[in-house]
Amino acid sequence: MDHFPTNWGRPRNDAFDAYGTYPIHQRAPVKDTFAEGVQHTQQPIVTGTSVLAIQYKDGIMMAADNLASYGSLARFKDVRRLHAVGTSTVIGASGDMSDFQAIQSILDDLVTDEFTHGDGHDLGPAEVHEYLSRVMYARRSKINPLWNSLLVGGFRDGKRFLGYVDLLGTTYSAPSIATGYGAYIAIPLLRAAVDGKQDQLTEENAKKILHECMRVLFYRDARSLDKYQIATVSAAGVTISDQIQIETAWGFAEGIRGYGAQTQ
Amino acid sequence: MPDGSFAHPQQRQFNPYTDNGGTILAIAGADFTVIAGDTRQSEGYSIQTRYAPKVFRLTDRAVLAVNGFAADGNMFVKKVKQRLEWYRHAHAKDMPLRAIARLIQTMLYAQRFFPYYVYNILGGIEEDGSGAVYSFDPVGSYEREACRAAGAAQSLVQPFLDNQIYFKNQKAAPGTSHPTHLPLSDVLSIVIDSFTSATERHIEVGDGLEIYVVVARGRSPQGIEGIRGVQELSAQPNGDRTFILRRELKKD
Amino acid sequence: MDISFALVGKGYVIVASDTTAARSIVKMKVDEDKIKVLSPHLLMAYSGEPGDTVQFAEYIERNIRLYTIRNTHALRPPSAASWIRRTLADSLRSRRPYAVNLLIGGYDTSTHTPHLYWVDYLGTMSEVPFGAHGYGAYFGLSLLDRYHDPEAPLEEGLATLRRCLDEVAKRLVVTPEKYKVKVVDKDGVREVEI
Amino acid sequence: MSIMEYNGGSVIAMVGKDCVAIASDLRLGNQALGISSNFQKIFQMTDRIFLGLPGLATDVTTLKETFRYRVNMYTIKEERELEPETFAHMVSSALYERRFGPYFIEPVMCGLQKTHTGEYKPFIAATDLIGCLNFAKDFVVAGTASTKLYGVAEGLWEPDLEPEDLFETCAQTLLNAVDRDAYSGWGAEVYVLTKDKVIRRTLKGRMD
Amino acid sequence: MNSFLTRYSSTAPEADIRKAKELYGEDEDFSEVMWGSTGGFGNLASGVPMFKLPSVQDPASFLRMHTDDHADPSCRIKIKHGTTTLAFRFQGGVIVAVDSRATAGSYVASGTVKKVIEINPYLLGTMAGGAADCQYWETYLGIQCRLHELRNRERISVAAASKYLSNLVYSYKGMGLSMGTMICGWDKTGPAIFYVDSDGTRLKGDLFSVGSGSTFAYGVLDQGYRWDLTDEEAQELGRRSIYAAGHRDAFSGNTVNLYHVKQDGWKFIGNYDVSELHYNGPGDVPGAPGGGYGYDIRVAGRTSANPPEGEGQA
Amino acid sequence: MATASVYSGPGFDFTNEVRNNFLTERGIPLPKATSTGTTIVGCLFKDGVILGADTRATEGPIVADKNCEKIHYITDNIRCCGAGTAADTEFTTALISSNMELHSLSTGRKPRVVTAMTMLKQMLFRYQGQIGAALVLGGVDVTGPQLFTIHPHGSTDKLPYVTMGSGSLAAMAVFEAQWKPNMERAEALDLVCAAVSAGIFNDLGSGSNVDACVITASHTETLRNFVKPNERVQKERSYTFRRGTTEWTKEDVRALVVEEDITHITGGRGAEEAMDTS
Repeated sequence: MDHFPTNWGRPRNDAFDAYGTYPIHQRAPVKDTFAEGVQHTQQPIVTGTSVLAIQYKDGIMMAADNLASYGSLARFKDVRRLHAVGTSTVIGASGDMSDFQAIQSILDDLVTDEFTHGDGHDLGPAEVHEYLSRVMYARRSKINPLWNSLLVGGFRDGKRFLGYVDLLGTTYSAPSIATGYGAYIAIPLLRAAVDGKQDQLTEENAKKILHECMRVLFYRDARSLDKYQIATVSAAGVTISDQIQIETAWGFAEGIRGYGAQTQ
Repeated sequence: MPDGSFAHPQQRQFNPYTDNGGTILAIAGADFTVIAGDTRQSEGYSIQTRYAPKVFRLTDRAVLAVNGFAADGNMFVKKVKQRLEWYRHAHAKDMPLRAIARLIQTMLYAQRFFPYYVYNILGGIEEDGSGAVYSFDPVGSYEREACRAAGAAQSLVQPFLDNQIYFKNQKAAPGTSHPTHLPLSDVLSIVIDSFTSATERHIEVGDGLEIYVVVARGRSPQGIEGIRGVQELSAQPNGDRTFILRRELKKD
Repeated sequence: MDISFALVGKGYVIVASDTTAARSIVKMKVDEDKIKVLSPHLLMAYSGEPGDTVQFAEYIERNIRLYTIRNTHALRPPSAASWIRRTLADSLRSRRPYAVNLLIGGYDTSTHTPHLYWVDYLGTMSEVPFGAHGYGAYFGLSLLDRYHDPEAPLEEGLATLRRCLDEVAKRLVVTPEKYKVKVVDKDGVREVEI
Repeated sequence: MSIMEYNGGSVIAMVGKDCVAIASDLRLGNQALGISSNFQKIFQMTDRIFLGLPGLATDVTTLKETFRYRVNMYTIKEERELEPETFAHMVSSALYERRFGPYFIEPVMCGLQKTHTGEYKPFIAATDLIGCLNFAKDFVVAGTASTKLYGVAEGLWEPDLEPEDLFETCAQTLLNAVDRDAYSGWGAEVYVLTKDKVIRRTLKGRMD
Repeated sequence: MNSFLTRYSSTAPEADIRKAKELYGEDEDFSEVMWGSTGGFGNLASGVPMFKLPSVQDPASFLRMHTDDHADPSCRIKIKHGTTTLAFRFQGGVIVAVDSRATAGSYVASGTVKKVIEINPYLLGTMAGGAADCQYWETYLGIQCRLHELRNRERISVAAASKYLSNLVYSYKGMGLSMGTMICGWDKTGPAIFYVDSDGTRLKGDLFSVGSGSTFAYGVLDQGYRWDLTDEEAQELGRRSIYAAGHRDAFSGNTVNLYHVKQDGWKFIGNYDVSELHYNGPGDVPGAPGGGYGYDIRVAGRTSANPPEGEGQA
Repeated sequence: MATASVYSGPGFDFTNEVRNNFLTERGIPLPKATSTGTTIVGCLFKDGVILGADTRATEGPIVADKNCEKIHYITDNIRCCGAGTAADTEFTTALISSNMELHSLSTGRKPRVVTAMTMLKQMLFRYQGQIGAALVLGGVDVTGPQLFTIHPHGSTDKLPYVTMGSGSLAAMAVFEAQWKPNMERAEALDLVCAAVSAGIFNDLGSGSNVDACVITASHTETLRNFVKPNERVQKERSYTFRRGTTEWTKEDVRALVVEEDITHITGGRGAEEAMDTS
């Protein structure tokens, strides 16, 4: 411990060796013998980009494109990043796809277990969200996170639910949520279109808004794809659409020559 | 002087913490306590949500505000509530405020080597009917105070409260002295002005304001019912009463 | 590990500095004078990076002397201190900065006022009633807050200094054994035994 | 420990009704150790311009001298009095000249600006350490206690304060802010500048 | 055998709990006692407290990375520190004096910290270093001292109490605890002071000062200290020494808390505002000379200028 | 002494560099220059260019200036929005503005936007990104409306709608969703406002008011504080203090009005006449 007056009480002190006893003075760090052998996900490998979700009049709607990237390589072009859990919940994932698949199997187990209890209870979106937040937080606390940002949405007992949970266990709810680049690019559009109007928004309009955002994301997010799916959860249950194609226009570039002084 | 040269090489790796901004404060009066927090949750330069409560009602006479890393905070509140529930089952009564304060200390200190990144302020009514505020650092050192601000804008708000609540650096007019406790209406205006000021100057504060007011049993709620946007949370009006007051803050 | 103290009293300034010249864990010399007499009424105690200290002190000494020769009058303490500070601050912007801490004590013969300036290696200057450099400051300053008197006669001033040196001897891990003490007053500079 | 905290110190300037106030603490520290409780950081540049220099103390002295020199040169060359706004730009360009080797000072300026009608208009400004000007209508702050000063000033400041009220508001803001800052404090002084006089008061601030 | 089976079966209810634990990673194991009267204070009741460590290779440097505001001022978890505390023995017992400031980085987090922890009516502990470390461990020590009394039908000696604390914190050496405390009290052997810190050092002595402002306190304390001080003189010395540190050290100050330990236990003498001490002194208390402690107050109007007689007026 | 000279040479002064490195070596970290988050945008419309900016300047998480000006004057028909290190944008645009003026004086022609763009990119490239200015440059000249962005390292971009700063993604989303070629003035102005507002309300680095500037071939219109969506609400109470609240120990008052009594001593005729002749 460093006893120099002005350094008193600071946590750094253990690194100080006033008496030149190194290496004895340093206690061996408390370390698991097998620590070296245990590999934790320290960075995501195969990743999915943004997921968008909004509330609307009859429930919630969620959209995610079908791309899984391997670094800058557009590796898999038909992954499904929206996943139904039970009968009233859907989750969407950005981040590491293998971690997401692990989460899918955990949740599927959970739903099965819940069903086999046969007590008439089933899991709604709020319960799934709570469960996922506990799982994600616990993995974070083990410094072995599941490298995802997840959106959980659903509709049950006449109530909409939309929540977010990420690799740190951070959670929140809002009328419109987006992960990844969507949080920067789509959120301004979604907040303008949805927040405060969620009780008036029809399914059609909600779809249109999400479609517009997915298009903007495709224009600006280099890890995105022009094919996406929409999940809708309402009193009618969960439906996940087929792939939707985004039509794009690049006509504005017609008149532009070069990037500076060039005119022809 | 220490240069850290004996430190082990440090790996830059997964960082289990983040900062979600926001500010909380609590002020104790003679027979009431006001606990407030803004509702913005942010990360970096992004607003995650405009409504994430930071202030939680624990018992009829205890309210806890948490600030810092939202995941730690939410999980911590859940655990505190769980312990209080157990206590209720074992003793058939609510845990008194000062015991909750000590409970929070031990719970925070249990994570001494992997701290919760949370700043807690506990406010409520003591068993003798007086208002009390307990403030905690992330590893559990705590003290009872009359007012305390914590979180992103703590250094903006706290000196203002020192001046307005404790009358620091103010000489009383000749022949008078400063009041020890301010009436509820004054405290509420100071709280609201603290937050509007903090919103002006701190980017992580804004969107909404939630103010909890706990009034001791049998004391008059001093006209709080008349204020715009007040809602009573307490079930029976003859016990300790809790009110919640919501205000909008700037959203930029 | 240099230690220097200085304090002002009624019509005088006492400047004290230890006399150790150390290299790493070795004492090379125990009677080194680390207080330069710059002019008949000006003293400067210096400490800091070995080498820099002496080089800087001699540079200052010669230039103050040059000024005196050119103008027949010595610089008064405030002007001298200001010039020394400026030199130090400018040197800091050069390729080889001097890392020297100074205590400049002088007696202004025209206003009959003693002056003491505390200057650190960055060129920070402040006029103080008493000052210290080195680890001695951590023990001596509070003591001087308690015992120093600007109107104390010389014997009392020396006794106060004695207290500081005793305290350092008592509490500091590596204590210098000898100090050189110089006094400047209306009669000029002289060394005193302590 | 940032270099701005090495010596400590804070300054605030506020606008009132036809008057301005500028206030600073008086501490000179060497990190945690207090050296002097009478280290001025506010300097009068002309009759109606004050300059506050919180930051590294050696640069306080150097810049004080530099600006005194520049102001004098300006006055001699132009044969007219320097206006506060001109002075602000002088400070700004002097600092930006050292963009890649800055002085560790965040100057705060205040003064009374002569208008075309011969009236005096309050003027305050501050720059960061490389000279980015910030003209404010209410108050400007700088130094180790700047966040605290922002908070208190935002709460206490009101428009159109009379000189005596401005003194109270400015003094209360400074005192309460520096009490929450370890590196500022040790007494304080306030200057209130009106069109016909300068009032300087040394405050009875906390000495710890 | 049964327990073995349940441990590895995948259908029993235990399996559900086990699986949930794996996923949730519940860090505390709650025992039955927690449901009972200790409700919530489980880790104090179950003997040696258990602490969760982050599962990284080097927990100590992990902790330092996130909590050391000296090396990295932008570190988020700022733990309160900075202090001046002192205690000395003299013919009339033990004087304990402390300041009340806690800083987090350069922010003065609190000016009203109680840095003397009243372990029991005969024992005091002071607090320097990590505020939480001292509060928690000295509270814990208080519990152990009480248990000692109940077991042995006599008060614990100061030596034993300090040894207990020393052993406790020594077992956490190198993990980032930061604590420097003086355990002061009166037992069968008379007044005693022990200095204990998180290195595991434990020293018996007559006079100690600990914390960031300790050198300044020593400066005044050493000069005024004698064994045969009267009670009033001793109290004044303690007050004045903490004032001196509060004045010079940026991380100490606000108020002085003064305690006096005598044969019949400790007594709280008073709380004095440092600024008030500076300008006006402690007021009407025995032993105080009157007037402010501050240098500029003490020497107001005095000057070092030494004009020759008769010329001064000119 | 060289350091105090008012006749210092052009360009930056590096004399403190040595000292500052010396301080760094002693383990004292140097403060980083204040860098501001911002939303700045520009877009082409039928008759010209519209530039937009928010008005918040920040120092870390603290708002240093609630209503600063980020649209800088280059020439009458050219304006430049700045994001990044505040002082750098300020001084870089001021420098180029002067150079543009000199250039148009020496060539006798109305300045062109590409000239300003080239000057800016060459200057920023010379400093290799050390000058942290991210700029949106727009104007109308003989070649028609022009809009560029210039990055701190000197790379440029030419597009019909551009954004920069920490709120650039939010603003760009609005443009991507709603921009059309050949918009009318009012429509384009609304779009610019919507884009800047997206930054103001969704990016913490941006805030307060919307500034805009409409440049057409004939006219440049500056719309300072065009929209003010973030006015502070009335405070709940007044915080003036009773006079005499603050204790002070010493007071000096210096009068700036010098009162002089002028006494005419002579006043004889002869003296006046003598004066007249001189």
